Amino acid sequence: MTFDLFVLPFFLGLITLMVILAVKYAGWIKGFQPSDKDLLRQGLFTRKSLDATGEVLMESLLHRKMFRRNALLGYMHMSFALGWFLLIVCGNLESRIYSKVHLNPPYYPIFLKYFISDGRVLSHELMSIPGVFRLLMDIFLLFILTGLVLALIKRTSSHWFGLRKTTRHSFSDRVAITTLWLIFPLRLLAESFTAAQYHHGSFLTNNFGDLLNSFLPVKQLAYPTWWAYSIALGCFFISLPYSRFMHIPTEVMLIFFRHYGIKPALHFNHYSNFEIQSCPKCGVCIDSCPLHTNANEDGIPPAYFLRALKINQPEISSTYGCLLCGRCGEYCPVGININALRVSQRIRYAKNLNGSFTYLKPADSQVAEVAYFAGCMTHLTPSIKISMEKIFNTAGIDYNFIDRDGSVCCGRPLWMAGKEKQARELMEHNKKLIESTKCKTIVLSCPICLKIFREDYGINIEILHHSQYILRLAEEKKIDLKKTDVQVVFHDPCELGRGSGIFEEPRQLIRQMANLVSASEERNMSICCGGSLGSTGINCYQRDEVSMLTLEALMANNPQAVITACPLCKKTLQKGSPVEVRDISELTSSLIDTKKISMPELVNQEEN
Amino acid sequence: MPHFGYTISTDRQIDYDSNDKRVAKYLAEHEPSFMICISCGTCTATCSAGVFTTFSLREHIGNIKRGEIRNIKAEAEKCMLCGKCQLACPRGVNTRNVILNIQRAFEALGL
Amino acid sequence: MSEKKVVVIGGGVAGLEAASSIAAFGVEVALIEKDDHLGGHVDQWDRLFPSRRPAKEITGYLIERLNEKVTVLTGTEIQKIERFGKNWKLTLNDSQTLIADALLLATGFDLFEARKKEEYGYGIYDNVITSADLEKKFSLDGKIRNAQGKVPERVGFVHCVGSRDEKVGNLYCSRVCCVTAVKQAVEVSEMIPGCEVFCFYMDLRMFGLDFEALYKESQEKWGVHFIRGRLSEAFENQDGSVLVKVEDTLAGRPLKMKVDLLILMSGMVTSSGTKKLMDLLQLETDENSFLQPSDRQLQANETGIPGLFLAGTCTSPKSIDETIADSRAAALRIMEYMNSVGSQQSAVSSQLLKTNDNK
Amino acid sequence: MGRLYDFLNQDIRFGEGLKACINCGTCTAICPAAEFYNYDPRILATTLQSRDEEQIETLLKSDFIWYCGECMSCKTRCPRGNVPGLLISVVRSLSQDLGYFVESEKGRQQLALKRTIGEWILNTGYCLYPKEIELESHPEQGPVWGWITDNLKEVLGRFEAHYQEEGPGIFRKIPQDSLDELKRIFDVTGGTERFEKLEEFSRKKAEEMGKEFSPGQKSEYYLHVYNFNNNKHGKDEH
Amino acid sequence: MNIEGKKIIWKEYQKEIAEDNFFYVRSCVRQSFFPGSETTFLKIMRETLGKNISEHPFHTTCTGIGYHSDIVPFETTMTVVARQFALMTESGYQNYVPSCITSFGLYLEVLDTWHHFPEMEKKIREYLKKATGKEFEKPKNLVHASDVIYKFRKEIAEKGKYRLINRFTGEPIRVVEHIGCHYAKMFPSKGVGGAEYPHVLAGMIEDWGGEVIDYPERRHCCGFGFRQYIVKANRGYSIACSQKKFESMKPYRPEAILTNCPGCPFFFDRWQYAISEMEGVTYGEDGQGIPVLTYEELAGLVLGYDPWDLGLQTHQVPVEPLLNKMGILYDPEKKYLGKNGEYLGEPAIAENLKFCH
Repeated sequence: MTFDLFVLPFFLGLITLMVILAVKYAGWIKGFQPSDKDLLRQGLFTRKSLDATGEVLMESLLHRKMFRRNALLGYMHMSFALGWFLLIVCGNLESRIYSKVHLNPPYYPIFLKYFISDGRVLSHELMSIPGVFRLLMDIFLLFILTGLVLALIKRTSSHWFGLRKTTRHSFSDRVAITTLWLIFPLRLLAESFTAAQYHHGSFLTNNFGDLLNSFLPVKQLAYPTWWAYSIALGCFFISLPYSRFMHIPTEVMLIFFRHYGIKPALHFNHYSNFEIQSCPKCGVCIDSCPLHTNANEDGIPPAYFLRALKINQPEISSTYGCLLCGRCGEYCPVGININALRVSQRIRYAKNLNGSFTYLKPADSQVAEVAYFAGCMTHLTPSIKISMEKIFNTAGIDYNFIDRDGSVCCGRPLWMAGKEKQARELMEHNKKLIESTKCKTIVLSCPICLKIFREDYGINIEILHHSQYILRLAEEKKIDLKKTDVQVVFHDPCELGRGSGIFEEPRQLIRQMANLVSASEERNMSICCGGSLGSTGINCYQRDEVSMLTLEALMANNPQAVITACPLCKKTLQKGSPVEVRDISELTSSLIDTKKISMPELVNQEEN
Repeated sequence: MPHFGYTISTDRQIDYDSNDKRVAKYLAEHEPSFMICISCGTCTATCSAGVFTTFSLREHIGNIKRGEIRNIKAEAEKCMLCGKCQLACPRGVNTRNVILNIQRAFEALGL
Repeated sequence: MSEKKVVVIGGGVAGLEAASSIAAFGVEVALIEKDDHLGGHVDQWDRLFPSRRPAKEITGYLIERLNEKVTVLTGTEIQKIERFGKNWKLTLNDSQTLIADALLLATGFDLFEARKKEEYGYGIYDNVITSADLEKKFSLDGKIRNAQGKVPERVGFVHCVGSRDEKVGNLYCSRVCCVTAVKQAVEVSEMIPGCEVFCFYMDLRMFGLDFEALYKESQEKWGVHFIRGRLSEAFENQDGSVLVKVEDTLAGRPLKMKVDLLILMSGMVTSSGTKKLMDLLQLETDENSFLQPSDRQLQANETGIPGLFLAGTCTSPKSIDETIADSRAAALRIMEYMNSVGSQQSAVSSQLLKTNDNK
Repeated sequence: MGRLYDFLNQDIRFGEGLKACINCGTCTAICPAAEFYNYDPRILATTLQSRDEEQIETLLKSDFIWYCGECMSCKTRCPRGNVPGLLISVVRSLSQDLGYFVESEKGRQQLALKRTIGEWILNTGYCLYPKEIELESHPEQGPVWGWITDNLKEVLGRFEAHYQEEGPGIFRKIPQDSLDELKRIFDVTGGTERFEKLEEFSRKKAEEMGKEFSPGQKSEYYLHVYNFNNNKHGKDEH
Repeated sequence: MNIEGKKIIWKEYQKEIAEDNFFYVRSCVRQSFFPGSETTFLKIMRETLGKNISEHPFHTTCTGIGYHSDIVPFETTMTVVARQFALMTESGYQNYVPSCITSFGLYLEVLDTWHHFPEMEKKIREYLKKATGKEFEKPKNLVHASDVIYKFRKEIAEKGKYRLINRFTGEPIRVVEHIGCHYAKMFPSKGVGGAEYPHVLAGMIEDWGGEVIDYPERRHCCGFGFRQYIVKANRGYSIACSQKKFESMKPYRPEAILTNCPGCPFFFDRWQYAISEMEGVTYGEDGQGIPVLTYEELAGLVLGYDPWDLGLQTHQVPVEPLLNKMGILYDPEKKYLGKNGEYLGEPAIAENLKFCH
């Protein structure tokens, strides 16, 4: 016997799922920008696909990133993904033993235990091939069931999984998750009921079957349970594309696309769908977000934002509230480029908000080796300007302070506010100004400028942050620095660290001048100072709260001073910091001269 | 009618009762910190756009509160959103969002 | 020293605090008040800045603290004050006399008579009232209506009425009006949801610790508007509402608006009681016609006349806490004086005191 | 203290008009000129108070000082006893003495005032004279005025006037020696000098502007200053 | 509005007004535009009130308009004023009564200046001596002509034939009063009733049976502004000021405007015409204008003088509606007659300013 009516719900469900996915994906891919399509074509039959497969195994099945975050959470997700995967693979192999053919209808392996319960003789000894398979199948089933138990616990006490908060579910989510959770218990029951009669299961199903047999009419119950099992599967498949579980197939696609080098564009496009749909709503990001303080409230974190993006327009508040600090990106197991999506949404909102800088008169400046662009924020922290000039002069650099008399904004704030078009006006202005200096290197004090200079200005001149530049001067012995015995901690500015991948240079530089102690959250995990220009939606009190979180992390090893490399971070952290906050350039300039600097002088140096 | 050779001058007095306060209302709802401005002028003093134009956030906030919104839409477009004013403001007014919401107000009210 | 006696003139906050402070040293005190109730202006007020606590809390507390050493003479006027040896002889309206070793003037202030600012039309326009009138409305039933019985949709507060104004001869700042206006603005906003409240000010003098916070609350929580400009004139519209003209100095343009109720923040002026005693004792006043202490920093309670002391708002506008501190200081000075008197034989200089010829 | 400020300060009305301004805006709030012109008596007071020579010079050369109508409403109310209306008189005098008045459209009009009021005063003893008020230059006067001026002697005659005759009464002829006294007063008190300056500076300006300049009320320059308005003096003027 | 409050203020602002023996000085503007008024004033003073009032043929303009147009220096003006005082002194008078508010204000300013700066008075005396050989004494009593009428308003009412009562309805006639800015705004204590609630005209209206209309822009300047009217290019300001007042008084449906200043009645009269021409807007009943009167004209009407002897025919805004309401008998035929009864023709009737007998 190889067919029974009850397989239909599963079978139809499976087909529907396949069709829906095919249609969706095909449509999206069709809509890719030509350049992305090329990447896809070129990448398809190269090593990239292999690497992608590898990542799929590591992430989609083993959930490596999850494990790193929290073993229990990782195990839970793995048990479902890997367990079910193995169940399917093994099931197929096993089914061939009985069908004697290589190709079985897709439902055959799923309901194998029903179809082979026809009294045919089966070898019982474990050492036999069928025996091994039976054992394995029971193990895998158990493996999944343990995950299921954890999932149930997670609902009630998520903190065990390193999550303070967990996502809430939409309707389709609820349908999908309930059916998903029903699938494996039902399989257990169905197989056990059947095994109770034929003992063609293994340690789990056989024994559980006997147990049930002792007080239940297993003969009568078996058949309906197989129906239930099939229906559960069918429902799950049909609800999947409309539920969070859409992330399972989509993430796989995304991993491949990423390996082919496809990147999210500034404006929403069809590729964005893969990013948006890949979110499993695992909720890890919620904890990473320094702005998410209210567990009961949907807010800024990606899990909420992306869900809103799937079903409707997200609120202005969650779109513009975000600091764009990028910390959630570091947590995200799927590696969704959330900042890009957030900015795309802002662009959508800002499409009618104009800006006009026709009042800017084209500027040019004298020729020099190095062009120094302080930036708006630096102009509010004059001691950084002064320090930089001192450093340049001591090192005898031929430099030109091109925005000495006030800056034209670099454009990054407008860019982050979704006013990319207007930003370009300012960028053009500054670009001309810089090119007029014919410089070989541009030094920037503000990481916000740095980010947009490097990514979007499109000037092929070396662009350095002052922390990198000063380090170079030190290494080239153009300046010599005194080492003090001060304990300092380094605060990674978002745009410098996560934003531009500059973590080490400032640290190397600081180590030449002071003892660097670590913060409880640092490098790519560091928390935003709270001042970020990425957010316009939040008020000053919310910003203060973020600063407090950051300072808490920074104070972990009782430093005597906080060193940062961003005028905005400095100004923001100063407000609540128990110890002095200084920019790395100020530290340098205070230690650049030959006389030994003692603690008090260092700490008491005032901004003028 | 004889040719007079002059026309009756228009009143430049702020007529609060007949002015349009919808933009002010919109801002009070969408960016409440708009209300706590004390017109100290720090924002205007530090303004990047102010270096090149007569743009003054202090004045604009005041005028919006009085319903004097004739040139506000065009003025708001001069802002670079650089954020200096926000750091300088002694009252913690969310100045950048004030600007964005001025623009949104005009969009929303179709002015 | 128990037979020593101090007469305190004025039963307001200053007088009450001084009386109980002196009595606490076991000295007999006679507290003279022209009205028939104690507590002065504060007793007429509803709530106090910045905490908005009931005013009665203050006066109640002060009155309670008067012990048996204090004889309270309410409804009592002073007819005559003469020097009597080193002492003072007071003749009261019921022609009874008091002998005192020391005399403390705590005769307080009067509210500036708002009708003197004719252009604001107090006493002419039905919907122009003073801050004191508003407090009465508050304590009456808290229902704010204008003369036409309408719930005001817009209320205006005019700062510096009778203060900082040479047109009425008062060049000084009355200190407490700014924060009182903000307090009342908050209360009005609280009582009438949706009511637009405006303060017309020249400078906001939020000198107290919590005043700035109240100011911020008024803007942040209640949306009170502040227009920097001194009201130039008010006029009554046909519907009884008040048309005000002011320059929005921060916009640099004249502004006119209609308000349903206009509240004038009357400042402090020398009280009639103080003036009367100035005549009786021929005391000197400063250019603002407040009583002139020997030295506003170092001898703020002394007069240069042995046994004659000053406390509270008769020397300058003060807030309640300042008044209380000032009265305690005065009490201390009086005790010092009474301990040293006898040893100290300073003849009273005649140019300072002209009522001592009968000696 | 600078030169211009000293000049201003020599005028007794300056000290009367400017104690210390607290920028309260009481004056501006009831100033008719501030309602219809880009004018603000408060700014006048603070600018003078600043004692900034540059600012004061700009002021003296600007239209700003010519907007005031000298109704003196500001005097009634200022809490510091300042009188912007009086200050205007002082700065206008200086602007005319230094020839700055010709630098602004409104300032240049002083010539028209001298050629009308000024000359009427000296020639007739009246600061305005009915037969000089023509409908062409005063269209608002209306038909009745036209009727009056057509029959001036008869109409005025009805009110016991001695129109252009000896003796008291309406528009009597003021005797020549009274007019001579008036002229001498102008001579000794600087009135005549003021008139000459107005003429001289205006003549120079007319040359500069390439406009024909001659006595009376018909020359190109006169008609220009009397009639021209660039409509940039108030709120969104057409 | 609480009239009692005003009464308190009126009590505080009463000033000394001489009983008799006045030295009268004419106004340039009023002679031109309200030629009947000053004649009427003298007539009332002499005939009705039997006062001794003298005018001097040699007096000239005070140069006030020149001074406030800033073409005449302060010293010059003060000396001209001194000359007027000298004429008074020569004629043996001490009670100086100017017909013009600009002059009145100017005299007060001059006397005040001399009070604060005696050296300036000395200087001016020297100037006057040098220029004219004249010397002078300062007036003992300096009041405006309207103050005098105010002082005798009750007598005028008693002797009057007519009252400000609408004979059709029996209601008091609603009158708006407008005080010249320089009457009290510069020196509130020198004005009857002070600067904020002047009583000088209100008192006449009340005692002559009318109802005083108070309206938001009552204190607003008429818009003369000296150079602002005299120079054509500036008249937009002048007319705008008057228009503002008309718009503000309109809802109160005033039936007449009473003034004590030379310029103001002229502007209210002519600007009503100009506005009707420019914008087709009128402010009186059914398309007519609001009649504008000087206090002498009104006093004359109350006393029953012939409207045409008062010079009401010289108004651009017809006054007939008011005459009709007051029940004054007048002969339309005589309106346009000259000195010797000859017919002088009639002015064209304004297009938009309705005119009905």
